[in-house]
Amino acid sequence: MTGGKVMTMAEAISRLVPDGASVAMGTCLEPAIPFAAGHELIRQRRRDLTLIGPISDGLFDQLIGAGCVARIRAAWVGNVSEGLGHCYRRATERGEPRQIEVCDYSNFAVSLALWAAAWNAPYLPTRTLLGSDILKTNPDLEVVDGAVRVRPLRPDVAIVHVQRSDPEGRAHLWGPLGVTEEAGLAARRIIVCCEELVEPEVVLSDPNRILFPDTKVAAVVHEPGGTHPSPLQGHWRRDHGAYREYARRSRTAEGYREWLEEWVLGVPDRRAYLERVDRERLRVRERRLAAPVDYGDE
Amino acid sequence: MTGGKVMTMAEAISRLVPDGASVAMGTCLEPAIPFAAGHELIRQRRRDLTLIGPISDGLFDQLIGAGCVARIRAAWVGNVSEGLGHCYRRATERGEPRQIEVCDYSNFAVSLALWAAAWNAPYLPTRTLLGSDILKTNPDLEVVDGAVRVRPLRPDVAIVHVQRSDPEGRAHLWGPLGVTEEAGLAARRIIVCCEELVEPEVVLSDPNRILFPDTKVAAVVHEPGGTHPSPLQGHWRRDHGAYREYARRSRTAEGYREWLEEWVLGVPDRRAYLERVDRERLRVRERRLAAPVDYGDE
Amino acid sequence: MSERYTAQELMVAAAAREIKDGELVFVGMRLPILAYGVAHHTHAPRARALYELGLMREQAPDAFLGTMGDPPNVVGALWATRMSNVMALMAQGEVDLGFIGGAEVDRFGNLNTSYIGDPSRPRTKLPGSGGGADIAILSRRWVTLMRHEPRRLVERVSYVTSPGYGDGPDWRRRHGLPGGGPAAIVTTLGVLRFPEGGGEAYLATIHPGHSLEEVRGATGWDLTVADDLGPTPEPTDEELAWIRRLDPDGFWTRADR
Amino acid sequence: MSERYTAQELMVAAAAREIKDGELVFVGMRLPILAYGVAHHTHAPRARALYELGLMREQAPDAFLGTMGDPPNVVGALWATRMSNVMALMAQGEVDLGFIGGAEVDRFGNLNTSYIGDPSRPRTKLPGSGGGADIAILSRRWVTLMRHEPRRLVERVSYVTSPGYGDGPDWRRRHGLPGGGPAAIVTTLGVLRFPEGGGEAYLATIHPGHSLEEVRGATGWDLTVADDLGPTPEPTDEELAWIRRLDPDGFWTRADR
Repeated sequence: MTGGKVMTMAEAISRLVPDGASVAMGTCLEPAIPFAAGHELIRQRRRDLTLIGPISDGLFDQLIGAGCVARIRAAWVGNVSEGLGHCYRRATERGEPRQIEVCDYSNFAVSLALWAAAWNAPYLPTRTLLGSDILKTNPDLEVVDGAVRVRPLRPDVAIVHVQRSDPEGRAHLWGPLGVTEEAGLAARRIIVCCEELVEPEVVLSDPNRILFPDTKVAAVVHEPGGTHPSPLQGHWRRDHGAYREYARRSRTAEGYREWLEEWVLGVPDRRAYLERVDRERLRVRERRLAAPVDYGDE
Repeated sequence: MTGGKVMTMAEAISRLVPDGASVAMGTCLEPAIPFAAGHELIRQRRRDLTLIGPISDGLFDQLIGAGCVARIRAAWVGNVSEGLGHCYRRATERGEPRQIEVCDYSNFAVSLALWAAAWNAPYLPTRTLLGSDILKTNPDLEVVDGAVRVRPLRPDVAIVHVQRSDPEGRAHLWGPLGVTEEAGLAARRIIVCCEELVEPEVVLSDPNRILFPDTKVAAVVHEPGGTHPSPLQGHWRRDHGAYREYARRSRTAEGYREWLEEWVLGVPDRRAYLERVDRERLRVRERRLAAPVDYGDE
Repeated sequence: MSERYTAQELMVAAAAREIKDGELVFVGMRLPILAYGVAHHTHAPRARALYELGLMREQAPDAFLGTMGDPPNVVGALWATRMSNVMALMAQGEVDLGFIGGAEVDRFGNLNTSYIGDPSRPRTKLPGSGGGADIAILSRRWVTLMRHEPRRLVERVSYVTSPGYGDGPDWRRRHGLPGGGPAAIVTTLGVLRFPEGGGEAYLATIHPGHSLEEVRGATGWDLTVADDLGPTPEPTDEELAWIRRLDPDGFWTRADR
Repeated sequence: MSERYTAQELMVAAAAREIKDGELVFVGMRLPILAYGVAHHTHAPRARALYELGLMREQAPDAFLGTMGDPPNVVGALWATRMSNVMALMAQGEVDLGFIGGAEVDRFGNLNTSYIGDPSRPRTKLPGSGGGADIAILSRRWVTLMRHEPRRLVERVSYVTSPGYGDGPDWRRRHGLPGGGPAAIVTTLGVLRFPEGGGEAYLATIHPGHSLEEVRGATGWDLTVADDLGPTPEPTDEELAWIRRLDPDGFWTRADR
């Protein structure tokens, strides 16, 4: 299926994510991370990005190591099962491969900042972060009258990976949603990566499951397996081994560069990447179908 | 099916909605209005309620006419297809059957007030309502630094009607959601009225469709047809004729009292009410099933 | 007045023409639902509708709708969600055009749908804002529909539920209202418009069968009239066919409504 | 140290016992996921879990979880939703107990998971707060787990990511923090607790095979010791069986982790 907003990942990244863009990714936290999009950003040597997200399980570390990133606006950057993000450490501790600016958040504060942008509110007040030094290392947080004011975060682009979408970007996502809905609403534009590209009838049969207005969606990329090594409900389990391997190899800058060459720069696209992964081990085989829902109207 | 939090409407209202309570209802706006719960509040002669909701298509007017209400916190009270709320007019214009206090909102402001309570924020700032006299007739709105501060609205009880729930109150609602999610999260307790009472497996098969945490749900009432004359996706069309009849009869206080006797005070419960309605005319017969969703994990 | 159509049918057709193809329209209660349907099926097939209860559509159902929440309005929706999400789009300035039902309007387009008389003991209690104030403040432009009577088109509304241009062109900017303000008032006698940049309403067209004197007599202020004042175009046969298909019993458009 | 179990297994069992039956537990990354599983399958079958990515459960899956987002954690969930919704419950004071992974903690229970050294050019950049600061500020009480080393248990953390009792018992109230503060620090050598009302951590129990001298030597401040200082109870056979069933390859609990 083509038409609508369907394009390749290379086209989507090339058209919609210029140097200097702010990009929200990894909005479901551990699952459904759009690694394929991140790797294409690296291949296209995008520079000076601002990365926005609650935690990033691996992806932000890879982009930092590749020199794509100028600024991090996140609550956590590392490797959830393995610990520290080694590229993140090298960049912040030694400026390698380049200096990056870090604006600290907590997870809740990231969500509130995105909701503030979604509702076009000047800020959202909250009691979380009271007493935390995060208030000192993020100029977009301010204590006034006993509450923390979280200023809006409006990503230029939100990149999400969903189980299915139609060519116009009506996207169905299930499993934990994290901050995906508010990231999409807050963003100027959305790139929808999907495991399955389906006919409009499929997604329109269940409009409550459509994530956000297709008016925000600028590109739909059919990219099966695009979340590896992160999991995707109904499709893929998490590849803990790949996370471990990345943590091990990225401990040194040389190791990271070899990993990058092997898994990103040396492969033309996601299809070629997946040929190197022992995917069958990770594939979800059992089906667990949700109970039917009837939208009958007459 | 019994067990869990299942009880009759009479029990739920008796146990969970005391005189003076603040109650959110009609949170989906025009559809899924819990009329059966409202009528039980009238039969139990509840007094001094604060009613919270965006618009109320008929229900708030009925409760006002019955003398149950001390205060309205809403954006709109009337009859969507017919116009004015005649009991609302008599109460505000002439204090009949009693004086009520009106705190004006816009729809968006109701939602923001509920989100403020859900997040336990001191207020939410917005630019909506700037320049509106609503700011003068609601003391919970204030302009500071060019933005309107909407203070939290925390209902004692939110009463919702959903297509299906299990005995613990894991509720599936589809169709327009209005402010239902934030009303449930903001409320101290929730009464779930359901068209179908189902086994836990049914609702747990689709956890993304569960509306709010069952920890908030204090009662589950199996009340098929409980939204009449408002519609319910997949089950009932709107009974425009019943709305018209109510508008016509409630134009005078006498007419309203006769209507009330005939449709509320003179019927013991919802089952008896429904026997008086030509229901088959309103029943949705065609099925429109949503595309299946696979939560497989291994 | 013609025997071809009712005043309500003319209003619906006039309201429908306010919708440009491809626009995102925030559709209020009652007549605007029908106006969006007519626009979609005639000149604006790509206009989209947002409904405050939590729906987005790119086509109108081929069915009668008593309210935006009637089940046929959900089938085929592009998004069924929460009110705050559709309000988010409007707060971001994404809504081109909103419709608000009016009870009382003044020369600057300020709408009152709350109280006639003292709010603490009103002479008439109207239903309230609903989403009206949100539309008036946040949409790029908006249109209201109402019966043309001197008690409805007044010099100054006693209560501003949904602000128009306040007391003049600069008022919205001074008070920080993000949206553009009212574009038109479609009445039972004519269509009033506002000058570029806002200000006082003027009579742009008169519905066929009515006179300027009649309109002036039914307006509660000294009405300015467009230099090129002309007649409101009649509903086309196609528009009337769609109005009658979407409202077969004349629920909204019978002469006695 | 015993040959029956690893230090990590003892920590998981000790953390699991912090969960009381029926409580609502905000489960952080890594070891706490396993601790909740053990608690659910042993003494706290009705304890519920909230996960920041948007899940509520009342039972732990009978499966290995590398992260809270692994697919088995979604199947059987009572709620799969947005992060802001689960944070809402915590902001309302509904969360009895939260778990936070720690890198550096001080005598008042303040946690640093952000920067060792000057934040503008840190000696070590740690991953950051995640949901840690939210848990520390909003939950009724919280527990952290970490390796017991002098560089980790320090007199004063240089950066407070997740506030404990600040500089003493009254600090949280003065700064308006709604939650109750830290209840325990579970380390590789013992369990530290805090006095009622907050304040300075004291050593409550020592893990079997370790001495007070060893604990004191591995602590960066002059450690107060409970009058009734005793040994940390060993993991029971049932607890160990569940730990090994839920972590069959020792991903979290091998001795070299």
